[in-house]
Amino acid sequence: MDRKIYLDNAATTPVKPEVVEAMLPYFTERFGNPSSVYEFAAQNKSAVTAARETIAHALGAEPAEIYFTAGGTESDNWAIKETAEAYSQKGNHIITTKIEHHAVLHTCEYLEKHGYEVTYVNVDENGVVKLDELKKAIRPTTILISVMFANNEIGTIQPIKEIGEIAKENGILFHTDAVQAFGHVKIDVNEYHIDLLSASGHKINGPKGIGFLYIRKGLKLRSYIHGGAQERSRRAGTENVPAIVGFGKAVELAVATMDERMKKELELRDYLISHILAEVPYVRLNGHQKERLSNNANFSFQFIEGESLLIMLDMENICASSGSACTSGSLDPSHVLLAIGLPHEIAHGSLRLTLSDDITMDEIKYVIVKIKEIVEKLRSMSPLYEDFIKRQ
Amino acid sequence: MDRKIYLDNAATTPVKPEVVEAMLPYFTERFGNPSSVYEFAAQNKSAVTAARETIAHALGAEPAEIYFTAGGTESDNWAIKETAEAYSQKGNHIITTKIEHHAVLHTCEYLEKHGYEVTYVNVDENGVVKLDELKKAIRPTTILISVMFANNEIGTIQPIKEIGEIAKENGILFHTDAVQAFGHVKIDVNEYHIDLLSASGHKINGPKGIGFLYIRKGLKLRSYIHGGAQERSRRAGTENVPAIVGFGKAVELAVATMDERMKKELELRDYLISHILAEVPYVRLNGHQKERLSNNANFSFQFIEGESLLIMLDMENICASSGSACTSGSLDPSHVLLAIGLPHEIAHGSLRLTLSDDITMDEIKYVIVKIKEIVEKLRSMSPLYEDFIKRQ
Amino acid sequence: MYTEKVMDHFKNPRNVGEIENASGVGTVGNAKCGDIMRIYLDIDENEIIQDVKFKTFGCGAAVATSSMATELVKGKTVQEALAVTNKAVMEALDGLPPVKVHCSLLAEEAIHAALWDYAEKNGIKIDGLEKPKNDISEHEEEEEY
Ligand SMILES: Cc1ncc(COP(=O)(O)O)c(C=O)c1O
Ligand SMILES: Cc1ncc(COP(=O)(O)O)c(C=O)c1O
Ligand code: FES
Ligand code: FES
Repeated sequence: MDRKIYLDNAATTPVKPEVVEAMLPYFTERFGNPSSVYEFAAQNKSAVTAARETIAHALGAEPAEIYFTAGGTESDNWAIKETAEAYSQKGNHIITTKIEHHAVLHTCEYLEKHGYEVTYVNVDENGVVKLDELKKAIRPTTILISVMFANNEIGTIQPIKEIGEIAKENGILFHTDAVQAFGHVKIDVNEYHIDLLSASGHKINGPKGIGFLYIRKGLKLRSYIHGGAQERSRRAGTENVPAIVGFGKAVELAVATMDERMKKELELRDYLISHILAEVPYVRLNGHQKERLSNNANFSFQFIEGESLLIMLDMENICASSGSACTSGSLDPSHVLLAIGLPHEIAHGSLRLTLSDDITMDEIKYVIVKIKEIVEKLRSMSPLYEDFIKRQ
Repeated sequence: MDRKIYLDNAATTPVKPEVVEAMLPYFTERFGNPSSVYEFAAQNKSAVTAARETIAHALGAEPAEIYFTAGGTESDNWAIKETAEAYSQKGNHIITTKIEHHAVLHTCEYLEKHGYEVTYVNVDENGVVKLDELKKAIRPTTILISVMFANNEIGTIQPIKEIGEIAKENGILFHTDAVQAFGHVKIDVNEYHIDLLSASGHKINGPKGIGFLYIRKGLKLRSYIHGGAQERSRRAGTENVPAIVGFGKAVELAVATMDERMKKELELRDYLISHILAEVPYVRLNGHQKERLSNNANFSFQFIEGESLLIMLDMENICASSGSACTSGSLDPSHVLLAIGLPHEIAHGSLRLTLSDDITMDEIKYVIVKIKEIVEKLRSMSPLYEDFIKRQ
Repeated sequence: MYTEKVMDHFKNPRNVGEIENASGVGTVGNAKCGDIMRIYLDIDENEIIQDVKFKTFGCGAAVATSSMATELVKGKTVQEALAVTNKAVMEALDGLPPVKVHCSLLAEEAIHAALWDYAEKNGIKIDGLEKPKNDISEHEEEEEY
């Protein structure tokens, strides 16, 4: 294949040309600070308002409940740390899961060093949070439940509505890291009883460096980034107008194409999954079979190691990942794969392929062929495989 | 004038076409997550490295001491809050000034609610921090001195080298908010004994939503935004590659043109100042006459109110500001103008004109004429002017 | 930020100026934003406002609301003028941004202050008119989330 086959859309996505188009005037011409008095810049306020409305609409929220941030990570930090701070009178206990993104996990660990208590609920072998365990974890001092909408590695979609109901019945705030789900799955913050929701632009063909936090009206949490009076005095810093406009455009497109996109992705994904499972021995699919993102496939190939696999795929023009991109600095196997019960050596041989509707069936077929070849080659080099074969 | 005369470059600046050019490929083609294994995205790492080097070079710093953030505000929050946290064993006292940007002031106020003590040192009538007061404020528990390099409203440049020396002699860390100075004034972090420095892209014809914090090697402070392992595990969140590349380009251009730009701006600014002071009665220049940013002029016109003045200037195609843009949601007169000793009603009639080298002398002459006309008109409507004239 | 009507009244404020020997003069301010408004009324023996002028040290909204308020009371009786509320002024201007609502209170209060001055000078009592405050800022409340 001449064309690069990009199968790492969970890490980041290309900005759509229409989105770049929408952003461009805001760099050089409509560059003004929207807080200014003069008309030329004040107009930018309406561009920001329009983006906010598009986003609010996509969530069944009100525009005044959307606060722009610099990305999903900042939104997660804000939601969790400032809920902890604002509701510390009520209690110091937070419930989350073992498979959250590091933006949530490391934030919770930070809070643990500062007098908070955190319960990390287990997930089952499909990566679905154990609701009975979650319920049992609730204490009178529990102030927040934070469960991601869909997992970035294995794609499992959580029973968000049920969790929202549990939170609501117990008078506990509910945050969901929807960075992987927003724009890919239909979300209604009221139906799902979501109080706080994080999302990020670059996961849905929007720009990097922009995200938002949905904060339900009436919640007491205050600023995380202190300074000027932007975002109704709740998030300081000169508004990133081009990125906000681009984010709005990306959401508009994502919403408009969602059904069609999901249909196409599902077809490709299911073909990929069924063929890999059928044609490659000693492989397993990670994540839930049905309750998973339409673009996510995650396999563990026994006896081989992920990074080698990735490099060989790259040599065939296929971009994929093993675990989440931002942890690839680390040597530890993915905490998500360990949480669904994989032993270390199997977790190490994992491959995440995250599709887009830009991919063709021919490309998927090519990918299947290449994976088979590469897995075979790596196994022929693997002492683990040798031992296994000898034990047969 | 047909052309809009943009005199609010301290609020934000247009992105230079060369900068947009440099960013563009990173939206749609080179969009990959730099933490990925595959070549196509790993290349982005070198683009980020190059920008980091350009910036480090401009400060006399090492690339590993530059950490990208989402802007000046985040950098200020990070520097101050995490120094407070990291050095809380040593003490709980911070020294800053009365004329800092809200990103510093509100951060300090936040810390005051959390057990820290903050001394807000006074400035003199020119807006220069009182060094004797600063020295006297030092306690054994002082862990940080935070003084802005140049003020965003009145343009006064602080005696940063002296302050750095005071900090060093006393074993106290020194942070400077250089958002207004970086790219406009020569800065050397070693010569000035700066330990932490905040800057922002959009003040120097770079993109919005990107900034950095310089952290001197060896300092203990940790992450403010927790999550993935980006920025050597000190600042989480997918790298905003296009903005980082754009920031790098903007710094490159700012450094290359600095001398010439300052020369041109000085000429325009000094013409503007001398003519306004000579031709308009009951006016004063705010900020230091010499130790000020080359592009800043700030006047107070007695008996008139700033917003009306701004709207009338806007009607003549002149974009200016009164106080800092991000506080224009507030009704209070600028804390900076109050700190240099202006009474409320005079602080209210202030006008900030911040030039660029894009402005011509003809435009400056036009601006002077218009200011004279408008001030006259507003005074004819002012009950305060009426009273003043009657009292004569 | 402002509506076309506000901008129109700001660009071409009606009734700017002073009235010599006015029947009533009222000056009010908002200590919080520092703005000041003064209204002059010329009231004839039938209690009809023959002429009205204003001066304002204030923001765009303050100038526009003073201008509109003078329009609304001109030619009216004292009682009719008393009924001109800040809401009426805002509506006549097609609305104001939330942070600028207080500026329209300034106009209402300045008219009341001028009427009070008129009543005091003439030793009469105007039904429904209370002694105006010099500083209207205590009306205001914090923004809620
Ligand atoms: C589930 C999840 N949460 C949070 C993040 C962080 O988002 P960002 O990199 O935009 O800060 C990511 C992606 O990196 C993610 O997949
Ligand atoms: C001195 C100073 N510090 C901090 C900031 C905040 O920077 P940013 O808006 O990029 O977050 C600004 C500008 O708004 C500033 O002028
Ligand atoms: S042998 Fe290379 S990461 Fe362990
Ligand atoms: S801001 Fe005070 S009168 Fe408008």
